This record gives sequence, structure tokens and C-alpha cells, in this order.
Amino acid sequence: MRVTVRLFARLREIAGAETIAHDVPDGSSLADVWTSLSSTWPALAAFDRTVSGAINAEYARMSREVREGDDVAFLPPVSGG
Amino acid sequence: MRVTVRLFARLREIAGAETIAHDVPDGSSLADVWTSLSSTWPALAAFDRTVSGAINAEYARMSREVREGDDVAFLPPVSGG
Amino acid sequence: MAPRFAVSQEALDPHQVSASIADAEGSRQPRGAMMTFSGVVRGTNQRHQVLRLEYEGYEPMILKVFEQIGAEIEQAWPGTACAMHHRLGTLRIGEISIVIATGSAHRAAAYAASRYAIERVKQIAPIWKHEYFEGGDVWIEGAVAAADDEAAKKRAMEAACA
Amino acid sequence: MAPRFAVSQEALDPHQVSASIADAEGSRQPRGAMMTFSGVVRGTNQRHQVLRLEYEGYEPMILKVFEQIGAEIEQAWPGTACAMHHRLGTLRIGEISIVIATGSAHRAAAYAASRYAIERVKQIAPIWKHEYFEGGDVWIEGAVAAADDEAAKKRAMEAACA
Repeated sequence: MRVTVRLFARLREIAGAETIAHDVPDGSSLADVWTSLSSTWPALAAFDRTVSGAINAEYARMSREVREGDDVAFLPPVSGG
Repeated sequence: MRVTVRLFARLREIAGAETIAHDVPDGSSLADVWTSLSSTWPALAAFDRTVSGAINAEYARMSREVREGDDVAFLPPVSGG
Repeated sequence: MAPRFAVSQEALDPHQVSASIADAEGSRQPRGAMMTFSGVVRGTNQRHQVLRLEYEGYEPMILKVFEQIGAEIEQAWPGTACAMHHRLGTLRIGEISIVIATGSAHRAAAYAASRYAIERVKQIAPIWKHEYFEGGDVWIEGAVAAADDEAAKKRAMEAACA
Repeated sequence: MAPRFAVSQEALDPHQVSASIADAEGSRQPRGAMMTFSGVVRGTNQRHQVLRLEYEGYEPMILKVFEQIGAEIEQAWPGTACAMHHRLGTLRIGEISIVIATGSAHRAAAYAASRYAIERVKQIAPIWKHEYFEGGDVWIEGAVAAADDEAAKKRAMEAACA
């Protein structure tokens, strides 16, 4: 199935793209999507412990399953304000 | 000697004046001035425990001596803000 | 530019108060955290329907007290500036009675100083509020004022959570 | 009237943010205490001479997070409103990156809610600051974000001294 992946800040720079159409096996979790991205862009692994995930613009645990067509986002540590 | 006395809020209303030229004996303290005013306007005595004094627009203890020409003020409990 | 400390019979402008301390003294370095507190006349107080407030004040002494509070803030939070404007006269519901602006490199000091300032104003500024409501009026009597009351300063510091 | 929660590429106006919550919902009753916090870009950060900041954000998620923070505030301090506008894009020294306005019947809640709001924004708003200084640039990486992290909420509440 296909999800849309959004990357921000350093993650976006590492991947060289802010939005990626990404194919993952059915039943994949957010963590699985992240691991799959890391295999394409190994530098992402530096964020394994600090990345946060979101599905359809809401925070979601990395164990959450993604669904076809989901808008998935990975967020490095935030620094707004 | 003569001092100028300023009264505010309820004190002003009781005395019916905001500024009073007041004669007091040499060596009078702020407390003495207050007592002297209270003898003219007995209703001021309700503020004996809560009145604050100022000399020349600065807070002063009631024991402070006043001097000829001083600008003396008596302040009921404040409620700014 | 507006003065840092002022008393006015006219409507207060929070932006002007804040602008008076936007840059650190003697530099063009902006402060990183700016706070503005505005006290606004409410239409109800306990059970009363308030019609208007009349604020009376001892103007030259208010300015001295504001300067003192500003100095206390500079001592407690070095580099943190404070500006205060208080309205006097007749105020209608919704009008601003006081604006306190604080500015600091860091937000913790800006917040604490702002809260400290309003507590100190309520403790020692020679200002009196006369409330007119439907069916009567009352002088609000708040704090017994004393400039050098260390217990009062301590209470203000505690309210500021500093 | 400006929306309570917004993201903008344009200069922020503290007055507009504050005006969006000046009256209690569904009434013409003004709030008695209004606070405005503005975060301003400083020219120096540690030893760097900052040239500019570039803020990047995930806009629809920022708005949801702002709504969540507003709901947390309403729950912790009933009747206390919060409005937040965040700037994105290129910011020069002295420009405002965020405005948080809070309003309540009483000042204690307005102060606490304002401080809580900025702490929560720094914890969970999906916004990233890219600092450009003389000789280089750096992404500022702050908090590891999680919307339902109770320990983070508790820290924000403690910073708010509530």
C-alpha cells in the first residue's frame, strides 16, 4: 500500500524531499515506515531515538499501524516559539 | 509651622478638601499631624490603623518628623491596578 | 517614544508601553521575551453590575513608586526592564486601567517580573478605585501601603513564583 | 477579527492576537486580565552573531496542536482563553516569532496559562528553527515531541507555577 510521507527540517534535508509517496507492506506500523526510509537514507538513523510520528496531522505512537492513503509525518525534535 | 496636607479617596471626602494648609507645633511627627487632623474630622479615626503617610511624595513612617513647608500626604489603603 | 512610567487620563495603548522598553538600554539589541499585562474594567464585581470606575491617584508619588518597582525588578532580574502606565479618572467597562510591559532576554524573567510588578502596584501605588454600581458606590480599600515592607515584597516575589 | 490560532508568513501583530479573545465567549463581558507574550528574534545566541532565522512548520498540525493547548488551558483554568499566532519563513533580528495572548477574569490564571502555553508550544508544536549566523547555520533541535506525554505537561504546569 502507499502512504504519503512528510519530512521536516533536518529529515527533509537528508532525504532531499519534503513529501514522498512511499510503498510499504500492509500492516506496517509508523516504526516500520521509518525503518524503511532509513534503509534508503541511512543518515536518518541518527534520529531513531528522537523522531516523533504523526498520522494525518496528529501525533501517533510509532507502534500505530498506518493505512492506505495515510498522510504520515516524521518530526525531528521541535524548536518553535 | 505650616505644612501642606494632601488627603485622598475616603480621607479627602471626610475632610471635604484635597489640600489643606495646616499649622502644627515644631517637632511634630506625621502621627502628630494625623492626630491633629482627626481632632478636626473625627471620622478620620476609622483609618488610624490603616493610614499610610508620605512626605514630599515618598513614603515615610508615621514617627518621622515633619518640617516647615513639607508636602505631607495621608493615604488610605490603596487599590490601584 | 512613550515614557516608561506614566499616569494618564487618556486611553492606554499597550503597544506604546511595550515599545518603550523594546530594545535593551544603550543598544539596538532586541529583548527576546516581551510581556504585556493589561488590567481591564469588568462589568460585574461579585454581585454588582458595575457602571464605571473612578480612579484617583497621587501622581508625582505614583511615578516615584513605579520607578522604585522598576529598580526592584532590575535588582531581582538583572537586564529585565519594566514599563508601567496607569489610567486615572473615569473608566468604563472594557477600558484598560493599567498596562505593565516587561522585557528580558529570557521568558522566565519576563513573566516573573511582570507578575511581581502588578503585585507591587497593588501593594504600594498611591491609587484608589471608586466603584459605581447600580444602586450605590464604594471605595475599594486594598492594601495598607508601605514602601519598605519586606514581607510585602516577599509576597510579591512568591506570587511571581521566583 | 483575527483567528485565535494561526500560522503566518507575515509580521505578527500582538494587538490582533489579543483582540481575538478580548471578550468572554458569547458575551460582551470583557476579561479582567489580558496577557500578551511575544517571542522576539535576538541578535546574539551564545557566541553567534545571528543573521536571520528560518522557521519551518507543519501547518495543519500546528493548528491542531494549538487547539489542543487551548483545550488543556480551558480545562486547567476554566474560563481562561488563549490565542496563538506563530510566524514561519524568514525572520530578521527584532521580528516577532510567536504571540501568545491569554485572558481571564483573574490575573493569576492569565499569567499561568500564558506561561503554560509557551512551554507547551516549545514541547509539541511541529515547528523547527534554522539559525543562520556569521560563518554557518544550525538546526535548533529542542524537545522530543509527544502530544500525550504527561511528564511534559507536568513540567509545563510547574513552569507556570500552577
